Amino acid sequence: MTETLRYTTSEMLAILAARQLKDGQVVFAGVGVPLLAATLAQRLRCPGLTILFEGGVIGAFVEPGKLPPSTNDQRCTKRANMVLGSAEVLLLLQRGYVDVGFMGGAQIDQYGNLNSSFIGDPAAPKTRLPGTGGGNDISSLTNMIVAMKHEKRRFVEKVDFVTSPGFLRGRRSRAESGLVAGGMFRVITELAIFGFDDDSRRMTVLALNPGVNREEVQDNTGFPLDFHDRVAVTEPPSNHELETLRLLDPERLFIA
Amino acid sequence: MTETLRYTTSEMLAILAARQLKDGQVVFAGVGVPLLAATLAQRLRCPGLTILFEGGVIGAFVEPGKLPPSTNDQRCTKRANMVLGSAEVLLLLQRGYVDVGFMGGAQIDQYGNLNSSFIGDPAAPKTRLPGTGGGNDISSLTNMIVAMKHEKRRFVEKVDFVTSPGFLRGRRSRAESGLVAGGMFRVITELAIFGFDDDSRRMTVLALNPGVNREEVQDNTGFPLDFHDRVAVTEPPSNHELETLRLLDPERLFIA
Amino acid sequence: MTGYEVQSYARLRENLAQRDRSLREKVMSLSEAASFVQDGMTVGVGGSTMSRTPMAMLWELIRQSRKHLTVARCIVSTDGDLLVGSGVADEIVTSWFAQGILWGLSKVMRHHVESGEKRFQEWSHMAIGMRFRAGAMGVPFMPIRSMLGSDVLRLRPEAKEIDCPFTGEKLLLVPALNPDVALIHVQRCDAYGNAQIDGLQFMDIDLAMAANSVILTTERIVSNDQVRRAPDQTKIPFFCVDAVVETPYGAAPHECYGLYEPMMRHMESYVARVNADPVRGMRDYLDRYVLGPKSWPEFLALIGMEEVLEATSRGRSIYND
Amino acid sequence: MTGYEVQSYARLRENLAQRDRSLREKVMSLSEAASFVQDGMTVGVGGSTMSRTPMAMLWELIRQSRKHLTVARCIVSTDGDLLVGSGVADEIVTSWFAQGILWGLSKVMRHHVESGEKRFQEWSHMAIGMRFRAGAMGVPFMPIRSMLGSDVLRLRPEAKEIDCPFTGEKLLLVPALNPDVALIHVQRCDAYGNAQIDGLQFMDIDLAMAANSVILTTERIVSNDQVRRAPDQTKIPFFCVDAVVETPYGAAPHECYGLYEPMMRHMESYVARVNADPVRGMRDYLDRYVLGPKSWPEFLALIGMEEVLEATSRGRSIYND
Repeated sequence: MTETLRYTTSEMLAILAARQLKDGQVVFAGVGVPLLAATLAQRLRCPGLTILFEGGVIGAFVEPGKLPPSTNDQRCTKRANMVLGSAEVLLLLQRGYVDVGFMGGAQIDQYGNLNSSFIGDPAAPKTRLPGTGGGNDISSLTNMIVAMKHEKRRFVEKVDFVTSPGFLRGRRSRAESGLVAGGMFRVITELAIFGFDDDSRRMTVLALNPGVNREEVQDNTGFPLDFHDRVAVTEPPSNHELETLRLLDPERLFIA
Repeated sequence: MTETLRYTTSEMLAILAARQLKDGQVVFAGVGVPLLAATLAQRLRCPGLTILFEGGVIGAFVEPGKLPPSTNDQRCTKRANMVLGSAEVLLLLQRGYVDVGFMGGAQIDQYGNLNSSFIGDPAAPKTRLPGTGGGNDISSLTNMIVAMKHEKRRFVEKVDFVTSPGFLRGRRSRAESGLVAGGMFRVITELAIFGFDDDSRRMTVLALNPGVNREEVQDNTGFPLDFHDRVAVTEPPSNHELETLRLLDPERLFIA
Repeated sequence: MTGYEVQSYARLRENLAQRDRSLREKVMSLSEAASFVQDGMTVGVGGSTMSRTPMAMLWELIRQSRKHLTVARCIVSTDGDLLVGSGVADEIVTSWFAQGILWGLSKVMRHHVESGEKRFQEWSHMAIGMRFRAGAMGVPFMPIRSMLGSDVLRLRPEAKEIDCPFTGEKLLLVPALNPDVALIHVQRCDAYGNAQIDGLQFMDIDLAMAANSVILTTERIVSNDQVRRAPDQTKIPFFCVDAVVETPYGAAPHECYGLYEPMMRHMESYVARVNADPVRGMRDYLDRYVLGPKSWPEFLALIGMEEVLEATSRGRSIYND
Repeated sequence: MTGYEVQSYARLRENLAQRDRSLREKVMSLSEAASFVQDGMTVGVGGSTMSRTPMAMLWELIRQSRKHLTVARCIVSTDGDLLVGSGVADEIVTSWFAQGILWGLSKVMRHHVESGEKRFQEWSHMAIGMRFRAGAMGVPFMPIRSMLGSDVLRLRPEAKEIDCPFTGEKLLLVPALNPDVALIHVQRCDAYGNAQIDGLQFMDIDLAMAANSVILTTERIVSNDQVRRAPDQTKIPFFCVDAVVETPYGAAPHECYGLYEPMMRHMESYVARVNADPVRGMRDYLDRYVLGPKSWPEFLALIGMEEVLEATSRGRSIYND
């Protein structure tokens, strides 16, 4: 590998996630890798992409080197198209204006359910986590892309607590519970890209990252993985992708 | 009578209505006599009175000679404390921020129900009237003062159509229908001032206007009136009241 | 008559998923924008009474002789007259329908509604607002505490009384209203449709979010750069707007906050004409003022430069102190 | 724990009828305003995360050692730490409770909540907003389409699932939240309490309308005359405000839109201190920064002039372009 093609896990996640977005989409993004990925997509291929923040921002304009540290502070509003109440921006998800919700994850299971509330028994938790924030609303109301580190303890058969619903217990259980729109679309890790089977709704390997084999993915996953009929191998980050990304975060706040 | 003490019916209604308001109240007012009366009360005795308009105005400041022609045009907002959505200003009634609703009336019955929708059978009306506007919301959600001309055809036993609920069929029928707050408080005409009996909820004469006797009121009313145990006689408009009122409407748009 | 049914969530989502919500310019002419409104649709109209009425858009719909529209607006004045009198609308969904406080009863409304030929569907003012709000929020209903016990409710089987599952109190659930198209006039917006509204908002924000498409007419088009300098002044976001039409004096002869007040001499001559004869009077008015002019500026010229300037100086005076 | 029960409409109306809603001046000191907050009350807190947190008011409540409060806020950061760590609050009703994205998990929250000594009542972010909105609208609930099927809902029996009477769809009804008191920090208001809020509004308008009383802290008090010149910029009307306290830098060390960004060095030293030892570290912090200073300006002096000025220049920079 040449110097320019070395990259960090975060850079890899941001670049692969960016490739999942389409021009013209409205994306509800968390800070960090999700925001970087959405902004990267905007710069590379999707000039008509719109980014929403939970704090109450529509069409934020992220300036290189001035990434907002959270979705609820004033930096998120710089050069935005609209600033509105935080209930209002979440209601846009419910009304249906948002195409993709994009966030990180702490613990995920085979049906794409996310846990950010409790490690262990909720009644007597080993760890009380920060909770859902807007995560439950986003994952209940639109199509989700999650970018997260791939560790066995994070990829479990059943999450300790369903904070943000994926496909719940699989099959039609999500729709039957009243969640008629949205669902987990893609999970992106440093090892692979995952989708969810249209019937079983179980996590399925769609593509392996360069230099990663099936065993490696399975060994780092706490449940038996399905593999797509034709598992692709993802193109590594290009020079152009890496350079554009690094321009956005010169201090390497989120891509280190 | 001296020159200064001659007055029109509208002047009489405005002045008697103004006397019904208390300092510090929040009053939801229609244009015309209601607005004049509320503004007059503000000038004479109630500096802390707040006037709301249906168009979306809080704490309007009415300048003498610049009375707004309707509650939905920009003149209503001149020097107001707040301008907000029209649903929002109506929701203030529902939340309970408003003490008094104040409007005119076309047809009223013995229980203080108002009709501004249909003359005759709603299925095949003799006249289709303009409808409720905010009238139904105001009369459903707060205490009402109505100022109107006293004619037999306007004071009927049962209105053709209950557009704005008074006490419906009397007794507890208003509360039982789900309207737990508010109700008709006073009706003011050129002949008398009416309240509503605490039990029967029928219209009751509280006070006769100067020079008016019981027969005259009854003769102009389409149902048998109750009279309070001690029917008072209203003080005629004072010089000060008339002068202040006439300053507010120098072109006599509403007091003619 | 979509105005009657609550649309299923799946259908609402599907409609929205189909819309192009990308950041794109969408400036077009009145006649192009009119193509978003098709016969039989339910149309939500912004503003209220004589304020920020999207009059130029309604004028264009009459010129293109749309038919069988159901039109919903919180309070309707002479705009309602024109819609039923011209034959464009079959039904008006509103809380109040007259020619304006100053003139009272509309002979045009009476003629068409009392004959049963047109319908006037009456809700309370707040109920109309809550129907738009439910539509804007993507839920099938809003709970309210008015209309209960009245005959207004008796004529509205579309609403449902319930006992509150939390308090046992009686409540009314009013059904979401998601118009096929919303017509809204604003003081300014950019080419993408980010709109700023000065002064009275009425129900326009909920209406814009509720509708399945939105046509903005605007007094002027400003740069997106200007919008981004004060993002907390944007009231309607670009992605719920499908067409932007720059139409100065687009609410005439009604008012537009801070720019012009109603053109009263024109309004008075209109009222005198149609109340004298709601059919021939209306036909004459439409021939002369709607079908006659070749363009909106020509219609304004018929109102007359002097009256337009007077209305403008009254309108701007709100900012004089 | 009022936060749990939906208040009856009769009770809500009664509470409001008792309040003095007249146009009157209500400027007072932090300590006077604190008297509106009594032990055991449910308190709604404005702003979100590290933005427009009414920190000076919370600081005063800790100094006056209020007890057994239930505190509701859309997203809670170090303000939540201080409320549970100081013993002022028994329960936090929120959607997210950490020290801020940059620092993640709060050791203070973990220590007090995992031991069962304090409670963290979790709702989705939108659900918190709809609970305030229902309270603001004077209705017992709002319908929403999130939380369904999740364990977040399983732990919230206060919410009720229904089948929609219009569409048959599953919906969740979240109960109105009408706090006894709301604490809100704004950029400016007049002596009557007419408040203007720049930039991010969060849920403050609904919170103000929902609460049974409202304490405003404000960066500055402007004349009512200035408010009346731009009435469409008023976000909270005077009659739902009970106290106005002029408190420059009243959100420090958090940010106030357009005026100052978070004071990060102070935040980082706080986080290091309490995460090293959530009990002794918190006690030390409170002794030095909350109980120690004689006044709010003295607390600001402890943050340090240099950091305050830096935060100010970053805060104002939002308007530099």
